[in-house]
Amino acid sequence: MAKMNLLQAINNALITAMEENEKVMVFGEDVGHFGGVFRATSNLQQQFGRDRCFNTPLTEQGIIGFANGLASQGSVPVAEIQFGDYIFPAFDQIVNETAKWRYRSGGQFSCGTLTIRTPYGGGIAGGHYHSQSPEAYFAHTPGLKIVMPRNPYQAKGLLLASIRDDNPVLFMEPKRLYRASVGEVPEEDYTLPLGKAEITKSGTDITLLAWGAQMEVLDKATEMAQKEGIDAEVIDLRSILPWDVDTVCESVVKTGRLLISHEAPLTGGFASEIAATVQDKCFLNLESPIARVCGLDTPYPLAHEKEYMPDHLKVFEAIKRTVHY
Amino acid sequence: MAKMNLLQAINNALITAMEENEKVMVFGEDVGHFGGVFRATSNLQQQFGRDRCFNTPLTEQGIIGFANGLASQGSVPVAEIQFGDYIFPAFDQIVNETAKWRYRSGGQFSCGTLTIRTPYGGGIAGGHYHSQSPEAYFAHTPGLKIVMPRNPYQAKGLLLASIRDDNPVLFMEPKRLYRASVGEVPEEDYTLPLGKAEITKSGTDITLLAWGAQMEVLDKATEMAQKEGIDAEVIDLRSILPWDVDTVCESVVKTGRLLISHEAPLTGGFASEIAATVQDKCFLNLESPIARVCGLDTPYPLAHEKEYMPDHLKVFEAIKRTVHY
Amino acid sequence: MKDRNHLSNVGLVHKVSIIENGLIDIPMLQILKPDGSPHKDAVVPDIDQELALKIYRTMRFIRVLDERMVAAQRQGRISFYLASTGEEAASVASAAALEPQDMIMSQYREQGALAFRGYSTEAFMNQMFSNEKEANKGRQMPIHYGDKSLNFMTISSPLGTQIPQASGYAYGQKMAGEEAVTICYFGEGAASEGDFHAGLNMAAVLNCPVIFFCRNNGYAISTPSEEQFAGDGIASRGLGYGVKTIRVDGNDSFAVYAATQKARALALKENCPVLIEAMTYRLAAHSTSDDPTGYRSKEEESKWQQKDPIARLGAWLKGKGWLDEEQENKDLETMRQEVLQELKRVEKVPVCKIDEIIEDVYDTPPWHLKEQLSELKKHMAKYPEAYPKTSGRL
Amino acid sequence: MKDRNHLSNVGLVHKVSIIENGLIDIPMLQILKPDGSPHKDAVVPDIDQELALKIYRTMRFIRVLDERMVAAQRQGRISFYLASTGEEAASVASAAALEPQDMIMSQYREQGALAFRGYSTEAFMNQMFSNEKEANKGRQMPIHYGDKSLNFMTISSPLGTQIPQASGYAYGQKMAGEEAVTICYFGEGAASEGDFHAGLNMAAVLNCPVIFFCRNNGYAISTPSEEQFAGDGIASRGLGYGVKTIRVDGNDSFAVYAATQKARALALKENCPVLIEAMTYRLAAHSTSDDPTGYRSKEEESKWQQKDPIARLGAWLKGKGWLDEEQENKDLETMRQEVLQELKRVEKVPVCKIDEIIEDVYDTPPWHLKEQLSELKKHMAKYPEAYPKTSGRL
Ligand SMILES: Cc1ncc(C[n+]2csc(CCOP(=O)(O)OP(=O)(O)O)c2C)c(N)n1
Ligand SMILES: Cc1ncc(C[n+]2csc(CCOP(=O)(O)OP(=O)(O)O)c2C)c(N)n1
Ligand SMILES: [Mg+2]
Ligand SMILES: [Mg+2]
Repeated sequence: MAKMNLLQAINNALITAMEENEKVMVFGEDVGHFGGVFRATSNLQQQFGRDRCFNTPLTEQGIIGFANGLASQGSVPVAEIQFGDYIFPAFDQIVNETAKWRYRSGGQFSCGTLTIRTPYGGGIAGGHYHSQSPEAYFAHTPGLKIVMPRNPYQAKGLLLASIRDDNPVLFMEPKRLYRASVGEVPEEDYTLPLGKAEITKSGTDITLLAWGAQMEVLDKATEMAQKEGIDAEVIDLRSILPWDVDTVCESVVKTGRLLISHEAPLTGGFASEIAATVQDKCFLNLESPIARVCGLDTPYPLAHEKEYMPDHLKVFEAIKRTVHY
Repeated sequence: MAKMNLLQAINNALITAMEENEKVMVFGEDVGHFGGVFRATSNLQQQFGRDRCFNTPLTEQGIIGFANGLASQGSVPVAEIQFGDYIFPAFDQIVNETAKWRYRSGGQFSCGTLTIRTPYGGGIAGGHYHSQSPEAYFAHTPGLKIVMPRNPYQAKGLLLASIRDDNPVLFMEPKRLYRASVGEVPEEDYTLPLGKAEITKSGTDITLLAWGAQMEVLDKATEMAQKEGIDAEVIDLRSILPWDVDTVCESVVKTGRLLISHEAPLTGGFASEIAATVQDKCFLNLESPIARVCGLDTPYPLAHEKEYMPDHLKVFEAIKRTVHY
Repeated sequence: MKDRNHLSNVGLVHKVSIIENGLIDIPMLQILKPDGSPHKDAVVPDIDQELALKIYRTMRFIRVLDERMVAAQRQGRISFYLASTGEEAASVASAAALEPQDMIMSQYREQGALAFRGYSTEAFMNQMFSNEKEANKGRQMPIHYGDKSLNFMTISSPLGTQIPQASGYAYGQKMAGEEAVTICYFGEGAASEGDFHAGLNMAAVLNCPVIFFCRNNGYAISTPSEEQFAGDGIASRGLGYGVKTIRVDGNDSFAVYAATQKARALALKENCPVLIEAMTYRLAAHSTSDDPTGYRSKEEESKWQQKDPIARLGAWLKGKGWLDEEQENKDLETMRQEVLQELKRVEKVPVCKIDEIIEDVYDTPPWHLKEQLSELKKHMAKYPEAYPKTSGRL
Repeated sequence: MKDRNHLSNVGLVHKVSIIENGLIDIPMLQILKPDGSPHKDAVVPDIDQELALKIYRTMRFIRVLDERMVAAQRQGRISFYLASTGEEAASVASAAALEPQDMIMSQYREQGALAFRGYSTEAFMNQMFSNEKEANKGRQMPIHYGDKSLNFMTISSPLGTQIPQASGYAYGQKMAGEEAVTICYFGEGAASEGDFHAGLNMAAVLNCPVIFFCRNNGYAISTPSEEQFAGDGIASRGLGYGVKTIRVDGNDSFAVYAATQKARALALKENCPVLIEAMTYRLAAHSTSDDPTGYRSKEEESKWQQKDPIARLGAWLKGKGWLDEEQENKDLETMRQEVLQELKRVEKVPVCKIDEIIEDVYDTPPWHLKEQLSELKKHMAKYPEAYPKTSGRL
C-alpha cells in the first residue's frame, strides 16, 4: 500500500499495464515527453520509449480514429482526450465506429482493446469548456462501456480492468479530485469489476446513487441527513454502461426511495435512464417519486458555478423532500 | 390545399421561406443542382440561384461550422445533413458551438437563425448507417430545439416555424414517410407551434406518446387496442426539446398510464427523460409503471430489422400489459 | 532537450509574394496509352503472364458482377448495389501490387481489390443477401464487405472514417514488426472530411507505413469535383502533409500497379505514408439509388467510355500474344453463368437466427441484452407470421 | 450541363515520379531585419506616424497587460490567464491592416487585435473578473473575450471551430454586399483539427472573403511543431486547397501589416480566401497553468527573445525620429498604473445576479428553465451563506 492521489493512481495503473503487456500504447495531446497537462502520463515516455507513449497532433477525431485502427489491429491503445469537453470532435469515431465495429463485422474485427481516458466535471472554475460531464451523450450507444471512478483506489483497479476488458471503454476521470483525493492504493496489480455498482454505505430510508466526483457530495449530504435521523444507503454506480440494475433495484426495494445526482444538465442526463428503469422494475416498492438532483439545463456558467452545481445542500434538501413525501 | 407527400411539403416550405426572406440559404451535400439525394431541395437552385442554394464539399463538420458562422452573421441558413447517421462528425459544432453561442456571448451573438434538416429512422433496409434515430444524443444539450414532424401538414408548418424561430433548431425528418405519407397541405404560408405536443386522439385508459414516423405505429396499435376495449389517448410530442410536459402530464393525470415509443435504442433514449419526469410529476396518478417500447440496445441490424423495430404488435402487447398491470 | 528553430530552413523575401495554384505541376503517370500501347519512354512493370491475366480477369469478373447485381436490384432481388464500372483498374491493379498480409481498408467501390484477394462469387452473394453464411452476419447493407481471412477490413458507411484508422492499423503493424502495410482507399469526395486531414497528418508525423489510395472519379454522388475542391486534385495536398505523393492514370492498370508497388516499397523501407491519386471516372451511377442523368451528360460519359481500363489492358495483352480472345469470351460466359447460378442458389439461404441480434455488441451479451432477446423471442412466438424470416427457428 | 474533364490540364509522365517535401520553397516575407532596419530591397508599407505609433503602443500595452495579469493570477486574484508575449506583432499589426467593419474571429492569444480595435483596460478587467459589466456576462473563463460593438466574435475554447465558422461569416458578408472581410486567427496546433481542413476547403470552393491567419509559434502547449506536422509549416497546405498563401515573419510588424493588407485587398476583390502563416514563437508559457521548463530550454527561449517584435518596431521608429524615448517610458509607467488601478477597481464589481443563469440559453427562457431558476432561488434563500456571490441580490 502507498498513499497516492488520483493522478498517481492512474499513472501507476498505466505503468502496470505497460509493463505487463508490450502491446499497450498510450497517446494523446501532450501526453508524451511532458506527461500530459495533468501529468497522468508522467514518465511513461521516458520508461517505455517514444513508440509506446507519444504526443499526437491536435486532433481528437484523429486520435480516436487512429486508436480504433490500432485496436482493430490487435494492439492495446489507451488514448487520452485532454478534456471531456473536447471529446465531441471524436463523437463520430466513437459512436459510429468504435461502438459498432464488432457488431458490423459479425465479430470478425473489434476495437475491444481500446480504452479512452478523459477528465470530466466541474468545480475548477473552468466554465463552459473545462467542466462538462458528457457521460450521458455516450450512454445511448450500445457497444461501449463507460466507467467513472470516485477515488484513487477505485481508479487504479477500474482502469486496469478497463484496459484488459475486451470491449471499448470510455474511462472518465473526475479532474476535480485529481490531486484532492488521496488514499491508500496497493502497489501490486489488482482489478475491480466493470458493470458492478458498489454500496459504500448501507442504510434503510433512502437510496442515494451517483458516480465519480459526485460521491463526495452524496457523502456530505448523507452526514447531514443522518443528523436529522435519516439513514441513507449510498451507492457508487461506477459503471454507467452497462449499469448494475440489480444492485440499485435491490436497494430501492429495501429503502423504497431513490435519489440520483449528477453534474450534467438534468434533461437527458443518465439519471433519467436510471429513474425510468427503476420506476418500472420497482413500481410497487416506491414510496415517493425518484428524485434527480442535477446540473441546470444551461451551459456550464463560470460566474455562477457554485449556484449551478448539485451540491450537498441541494442533495440534502432533496433527501428530506423525498423522505417526507 | 394540395395533396403533397412529405418531401413535397418540405420543398414547399423551403420555397415559402426563401421567397419571403432573401437571407434564407439552403446548402449541404448534393442539395444544389441535383436537389438532394431525396430531392427535398429540388429546383431551389434553379429558382433562387447558386448563391442561395448550393452544394458543399463532403464535410458535415464543415457544413455546420459554416452554417454557425453564417447564422451568427445574420443570414438564415438551412443546412442539410444527408442522413441523420452522418450528423456525428458535426457533433462538436452543434453541441459545443451552435447550442452555446448565445449563452457564452451573453446574448451578444447567436446562431438563432440556424435550422439543420436531416432525415432519420429505419424501416428502409438501411442497416447501421441509414436508419438511426439520434434525437436523444442532442436532447441533452441546452440551447437547441429539436423538432420531428409526423406527416406533410406538420412538416411544412413546423419547418417554417423552425426557420423563423430565433433559436437553432434540429429538424429531423422521418425518411420512411418521405414518399409514403401523403396528405392535404395548404399552399399558403402557415406555421405550427414549437414546444407544443398535439393530442391526435383523445381517450381515457392509457396515454400513448411518440413522435415522427412512430406515430403511424401508435395509430395501428391504438386500433388493435380499441378492438379489445382499450381506449387510448394518443399524443404526438412534435418537439423533443424543449418538450411539452404540461400536455403529457395532464393526459397522464387523466388516464393514469403512459407508454412511450421510439425507434432508437432503449437505454438513454428520450423516453427515459419523459418517464423520469412523469413519474415525478404524476407519481400519485400512475396506476402502472410507465412503459417504454423502443429499439433494442444494439446497433441497427439489417437482417433483423423487422424484429428490431418497435412495431405495432410490440406496442399493442405493451398497452395490454400496462393496462392490465 | 534539443534546441529547436522552426525557421531555420526558411528563405526570405522582402516583397509580398503569393503562393498559389499553378506554382507546381503534378503530372500523371501513364504507362499504357488509351489504345493499350505503351508510351515510348515508359517502363512497363515487371508483370508475368499469370499476374497480368489475373488482373485482367478480375476486372472482367467485377464488370460482370456489377452488371448482374444492378439488374438483380432492379428486379427487387437485392435492396441495393453500387457498381465500379470504369474504375476496375484502380482497385484491382493496386491490390495486385500488395502482399496478402497487407491490410485493406476500403471505402465501398473497391470490390475489385476484394475479388483479387480471392473473395468468392458465393461470398459476394452471401453479403448481398445478408444471409447467415455471410462473415459479417448480414448486419449491414449490401456492398459492406469484410473478410478477416483475406485481411479485408469490414467496410462502414460513414465516409473518411477509415483514413485515420488506417494510420493506426499501420502503426500497429510496424510495432508488431510485420513486413506489412495498410492500404486505405477513398474517394475524392471523402477526402473533404476532417478525418482525411487527421489521418494523413498523423501518418506523416507518426511514421505509419500506409498507402492512401484516392480514387478521384470526378463525382461524389451528384457533386462534381470542382464543387468539392479548388486545388489541383487530391495529390496537391500531399505536399502540405509532407507525404510522398504519386498521381496516376487510374484507368491504366500498369500505372496503378507500378505506383502502388513503389508506394509499398517506400512505406515499408522508410516507415512512411504514401499518397496515390488515381485519376478516373465513375462511369456507373453512384449506386442503384442514383440517376446520373440529373447531373451529367451522356456525352461526358461516352468520352470516358473510350478510356475503358479493361479494354486498354486487353489490347496490351493481345499485342503481347497473351490473350486468346475466343477463350476469353467463353470464360466471360462462364463467369456470367456462375454469377447467375450463385445468385439463384444463395438467395434461398436464410438470415441468421434471431439469437444473433444480441451477439457481438459486446464480447459476450450482458444481462440486459439477454433480457431483451428473451422478451423478443416470447413476442415472436406469439406473432410468428409477423417475423417470417426468423420465427420458424426460435 | 457543361461537359467536364477533370483531367484536361494534367501533364503526363511515364515513370513513377514522386512529389515530396522540398519541391517548392515557401519563403517568408521580412521587411524589417531583427535590428529594426529595413532590408535593402524591401517595400516598407505606407504607414503614417500615427498608425505606426498606434501599433507600437498597442503592443506595449499588451505586454504590460500580460505581465500584470500573469502576476494577478499568481496572487490568486484571477483564476487563469494566457499571455501573448513575443507574438504581439502578429495580432496587432494584422488587425491594423483591417477595417472596423471586418469581423475578427480569434483563437485566444490575439488580445493584441482586440486592444487595437479599442477594447478598454476596463473591459479587459471586466472579462478577467467575469463580472456583471462584462459583455459576455462572465460565463466563460478569463481570456474568452468578445465584443459585438467592436466586431470581435466571442471566443470559444474548442480549437479550430472558428475556422469553418469564419468561412460562413464571410460568405454572409459577401451575400449582404458588405465591403468587409472576416479574419480568422488560429495556432499551428489548431490547424491539425478537422475543422481547419473543412474551413479552408469550403472557403476556397465557395469563394469566401476570409483571411486565415495562422500564428505558427512553434508549440501547442508542450507539443513542438515537428510533432504537429511533417510538411513545410501551415503555408504549404494552402496549395492543396487552391488558397492563395503568404508566409510572413510574425515578429516583423511591417511584414504582417503588408501581408494582411494585401490579403484583405485580394479577398475583397476576388472573393477568395487568403492564408497567412506568421512565423513566430510563444515566449510566454502556454498559460498560467503551464510550465514550459518541462519541455524546452532557456537557451531556445533566449534566442527568440532577441527577435522581439516590439524592440524591432521601436528601433525603426527611433531611426525614423518618430519615437521620443523619454515620453514612451513615461507612457509605459502610465499604462502600468492604469492597468493596476483598473484591476483594483474592477475586482470589486459583483458577478451578474443569479437570474442571469437562465438567460440566453434560448431567446427567452422556456418554462423549465424558469422553474429551475425559481427552485434555485428558493434554495439559495434558505442557504444564503453558501452562495455568497449572489445570494444578497435574490
Ligand atoms: C459521413 C458521410 N457523409 C455522407 C455520406 C453519404 N454519401 C455516401 S457516398 C457519398 C459520395 C462519396 O463520394 P466519393 O468519396 O468521391 O466516392 P465515390 O462514390 O465517387 O466512389 C456520400 C455523400 C456518407 N456515407 N458518410
Ligand atoms: C478541441 C480542443 N482540443 C484541445 C484543447 C486544449 N488546448 C488548449 S490550447 C492547446 C494548444 C493550442 O496550440 P496552438 O493552436 O498552436 O495555439 P498556441 O497556444 O500556440 O497559441 C490545446 C491542446 C482545446 N482547447 N480544444
Ligand atoms: Mg468520387
Ligand atoms: Mg502554437
